[in-house]
Amino acid sequence: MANNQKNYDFHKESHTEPLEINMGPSHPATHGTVKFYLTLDGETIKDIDVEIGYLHRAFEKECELQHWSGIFPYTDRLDYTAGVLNNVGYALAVEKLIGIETPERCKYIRVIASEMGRLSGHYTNLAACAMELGALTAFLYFVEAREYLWDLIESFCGARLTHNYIRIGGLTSDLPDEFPESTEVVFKKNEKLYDDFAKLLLKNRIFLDRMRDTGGISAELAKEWGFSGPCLRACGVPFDVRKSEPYLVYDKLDFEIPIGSTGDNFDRFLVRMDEIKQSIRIIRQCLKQIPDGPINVDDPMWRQPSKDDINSDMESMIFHFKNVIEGQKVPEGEVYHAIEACNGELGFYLVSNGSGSPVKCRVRPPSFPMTSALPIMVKGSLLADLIPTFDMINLIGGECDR
Amino acid sequence: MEKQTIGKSLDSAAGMNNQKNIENNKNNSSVVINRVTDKFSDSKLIIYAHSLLGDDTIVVQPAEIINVMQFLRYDKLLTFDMMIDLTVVDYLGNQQIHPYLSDLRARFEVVYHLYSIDKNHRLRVKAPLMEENAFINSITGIWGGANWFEREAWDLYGIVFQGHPNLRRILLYEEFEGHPLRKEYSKTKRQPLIGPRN
Amino acid sequence: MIGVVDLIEVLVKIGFIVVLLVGVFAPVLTWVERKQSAVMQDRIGANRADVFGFRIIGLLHAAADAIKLIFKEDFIPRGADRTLHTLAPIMALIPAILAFSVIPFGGTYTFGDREVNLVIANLDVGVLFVFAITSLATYGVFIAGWSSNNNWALLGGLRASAQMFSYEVTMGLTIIGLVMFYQSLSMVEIVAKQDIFWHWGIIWHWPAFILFLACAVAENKRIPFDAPEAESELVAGYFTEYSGLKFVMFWTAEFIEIVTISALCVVLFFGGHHIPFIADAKLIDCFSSLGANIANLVAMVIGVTVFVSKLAIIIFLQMTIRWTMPRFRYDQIMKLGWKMILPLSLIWIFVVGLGMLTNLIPRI
Amino acid sequence: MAITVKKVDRNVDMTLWERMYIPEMICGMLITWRHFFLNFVGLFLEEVGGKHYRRIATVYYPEEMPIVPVAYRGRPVLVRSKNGIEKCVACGLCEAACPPNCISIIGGERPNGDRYPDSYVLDGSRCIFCGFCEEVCPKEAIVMSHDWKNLCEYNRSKMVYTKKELLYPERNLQKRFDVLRDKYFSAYRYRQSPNLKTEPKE
Repeated sequence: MANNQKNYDFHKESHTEPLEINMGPSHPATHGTVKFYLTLDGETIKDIDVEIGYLHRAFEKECELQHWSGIFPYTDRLDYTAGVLNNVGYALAVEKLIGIETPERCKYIRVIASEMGRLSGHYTNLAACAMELGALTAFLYFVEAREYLWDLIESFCGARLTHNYIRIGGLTSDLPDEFPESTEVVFKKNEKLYDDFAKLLLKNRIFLDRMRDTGGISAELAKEWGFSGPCLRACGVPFDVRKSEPYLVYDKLDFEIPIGSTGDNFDRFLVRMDEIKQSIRIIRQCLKQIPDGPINVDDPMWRQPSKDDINSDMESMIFHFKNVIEGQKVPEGEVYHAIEACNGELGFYLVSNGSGSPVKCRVRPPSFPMTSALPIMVKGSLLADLIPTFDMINLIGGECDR
Repeated sequence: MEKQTIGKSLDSAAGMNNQKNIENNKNNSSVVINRVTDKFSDSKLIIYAHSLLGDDTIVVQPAEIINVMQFLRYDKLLTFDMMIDLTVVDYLGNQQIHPYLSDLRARFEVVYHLYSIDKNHRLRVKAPLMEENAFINSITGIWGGANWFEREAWDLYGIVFQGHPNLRRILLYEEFEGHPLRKEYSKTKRQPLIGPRN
Repeated sequence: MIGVVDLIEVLVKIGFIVVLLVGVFAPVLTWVERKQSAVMQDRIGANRADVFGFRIIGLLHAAADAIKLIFKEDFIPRGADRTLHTLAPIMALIPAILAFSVIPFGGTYTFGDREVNLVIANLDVGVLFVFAITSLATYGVFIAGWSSNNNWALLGGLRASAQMFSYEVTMGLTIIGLVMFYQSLSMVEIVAKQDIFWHWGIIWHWPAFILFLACAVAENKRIPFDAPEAESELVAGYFTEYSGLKFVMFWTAEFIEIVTISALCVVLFFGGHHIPFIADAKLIDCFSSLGANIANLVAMVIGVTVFVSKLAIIIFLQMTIRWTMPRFRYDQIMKLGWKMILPLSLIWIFVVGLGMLTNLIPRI
Repeated sequence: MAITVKKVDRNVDMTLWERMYIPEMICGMLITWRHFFLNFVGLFLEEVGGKHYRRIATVYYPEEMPIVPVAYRGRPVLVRSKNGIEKCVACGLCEAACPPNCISIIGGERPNGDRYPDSYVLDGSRCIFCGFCEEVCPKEAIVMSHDWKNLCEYNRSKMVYTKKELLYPERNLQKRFDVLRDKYFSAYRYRQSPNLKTEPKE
């Protein structure tokens, strides 16, 4: 009796076959456009095939046909929850290729703008995760916080989402005069909403049971699969590009990197929650230390001449025409520069042949390798665990499919 | 740079910049490159190495990519445990950027960016490929993360990665003809319309 | 042959309940859900629908929704079983309304020689009847999931039936402590015995109240027990393929069930129509100056308003839970139901039994 | 600089207080009720008192318009100077700089020799409001107005703006010009001259 009990194959006998479902590109949980082809055994996921590419807009092909300075509106649309972060990444890569250095004030403003982009990215991601788990009020508290932040960004960029604020060699415009005061007002409101959000969720047993020990990954596997950003820090690996390779003025600012211990969804959630605090802290320090002075590099080749110069002398007028029509002549060579975006390391690999437009403008998308590792994290767990895991990887269609 | 320098022609300014980088390559090439070059010094595996603009780069024979990568991954001093990025560059008509491209008659170049978390240094490994035999061994065995990057390189550039678990298109639909990021694929090219799949 | 007057009396009561439930409460609850959640989430909420310029802070949205959904196309997907697809919402709606027939929404008042008892069916197995009827709703939900030929709906239907089935068991058990306390299954008697504030169910049975509320919310598939219709996991659960009038039926069934659950809580735990420290008799004779009949009438009106206001408070509580809590995972719901609430309710029955033996708990 | 690392507390061993669901639910409800009653009082006071009592973040859209900051990039418009003619000299720089190529100009010459755009077509359905045209224009002839209301039409051909729809009187754009001249394109944005503040701002 005992041995035939052992080789009794339940599935073969009870003729159950797995249920194949297309969790298709327009499913409410895939709030980016991505499709999961799931084979379910009851509710547990036996196999999952992730299919991306629904938001592929041929970013690289477009960049190869565009001038160096014309690419900025395209970089806004990469990680569209934090537009200005991608601008900063691209601008730093091009400046590294050219070999120019922007003045001190411009570096501080770029740090402020990119930290605000990170805040907006984290607000969006954490709000979406709360909504996917049913806590709609918590979702709206963070969307409201993001709303105030976007009004702030709009006051110096001019647009809420497509910021297009950074240029090669500097910025489009300086910060408005009453910017520090309005920032303080917004941060006070956001901190209150942050506490409400944290009180609603972080001690709540239902939320803890849903997020803890689901979608975990070990540190070695995370490194092997190219994880970076909050998901890698949640595994306990303190890798943050702002700390390991300080760019702009991050070495003058003191801030901490939150790291988790087990690498499951709850750690990723907490790491992002704490990074919001750190970003606010960084922006406050920057607003205190920001020096006065010019915001563009003084090298006439690499920045927009001012209207006074154009009207006053002939040379800069000719130079301006040549730059706009043929594009700025970036010297020959190749460069790779990485910055810390919301989801991880956002790298730009540029190859130039000295003409006005790039030979290759490659974006290293942080969420691309993490989505490829989704089957490892989710296979064998329940269908309901796929939702928080997919949220915490924070796949942004624009950045992953380019 | 006072104002009168604008008068000088633009190309010289670009040329001057490049000149400055090539000299500094001779004297203080970085620790990583020294370690790699003296490991593979016997076989002429390393074609070229430079650290222009601060990025350490080595160019290797495409046939030997596997054991170079294995060495880089499992060597005690280098420990490149993260494969940050894998991409392909199409140098059709731009061979003059890198000297070795023209004498190898190479058109494509598969570019790997590696990073080591504990040692905090980066390396760019490049493998030039000729147009007719555009294939290279897949490194999914060493880093699992390379799986999707290689599928994307196949999808957009048409580089075959031998030994890849399931090399199929990732960003474009299966019935897409051609590889869009190649230089000869013009922007205004249209695809044949396909009916609904099922 | 029942007398004509009795027939009219019962019809008036049924009319009152149906109008109160389907006509007033269900639409108002849709507005309450929108407006309350809006103000809770720092936004404005429904305020657009207006008739001749009167907005009444968005109340007309309920009417607008109803009319819109009635005129929407009633879509039956290809490959769906037509008859079952249309039958399912009816089977989900009817039990919710029927359960209200046993609930006394007022006391017994004498008009002239007639004795009027404000309950439609004065069954002496009222509590049993309610649980029997609400378990019928499971069929409606399951058939809806199975018959709409959609994977998500099937998963939703499976989850819903498993959840409703397992929470009926626990809901019944949580009430047994109360029934032992009042020694009767008839709703009218339970309410009659709660005329003194200290004999209210909540005073002696507040743990049972918490367990009962949890089971009731699970029975009604509202957040946090939202797995069957979790929009993030199963698109819309069992009513994915429903639109138009059939969707309205499912929606009203859900809201009516909220009202039924609140009514059950009010009747079993919060003393039905009684005002805390004023017994019915005292209420009637303090209006006796207006004459016997009118005093009874006034007392009846006050009784019903007290009942409805208690109902509103409990509904408001349920709505707040709806907007504060995240959602359980499906297997956690099952674990909670069978491994936590069931043992707790059994222990509670034992405690009540012990209490009554050593008459720590007074015998009424 | 040493990497200052902060361990995230995972609140692993939940106190009995948290292991039961009810206490957390109650304190969660307290938060949502606080928001509810504060907003409810705010709405009531707003009916009685005035708008500044409002705590709610959203706006009654058609009746109240959201206030738009000065730097806002709305619809690009051609500036019509005080004497009624446009400032644009049809140099074609905006046409070259526009990423989605939605501007097309045909230049012409007036009898007294100065150039003017014979036809200036801006395809509103392709415009991404990036502000490049405003940046590169040497004559400050095209500027991003604060115009964002009812820009969309039912068919695309209506969204193609010709010169007639694009011309905008200069006096309405004065605020935008002040910001442009001060924050965007003034010379002291990049010259390392010591006395920055005293740099003459034309």
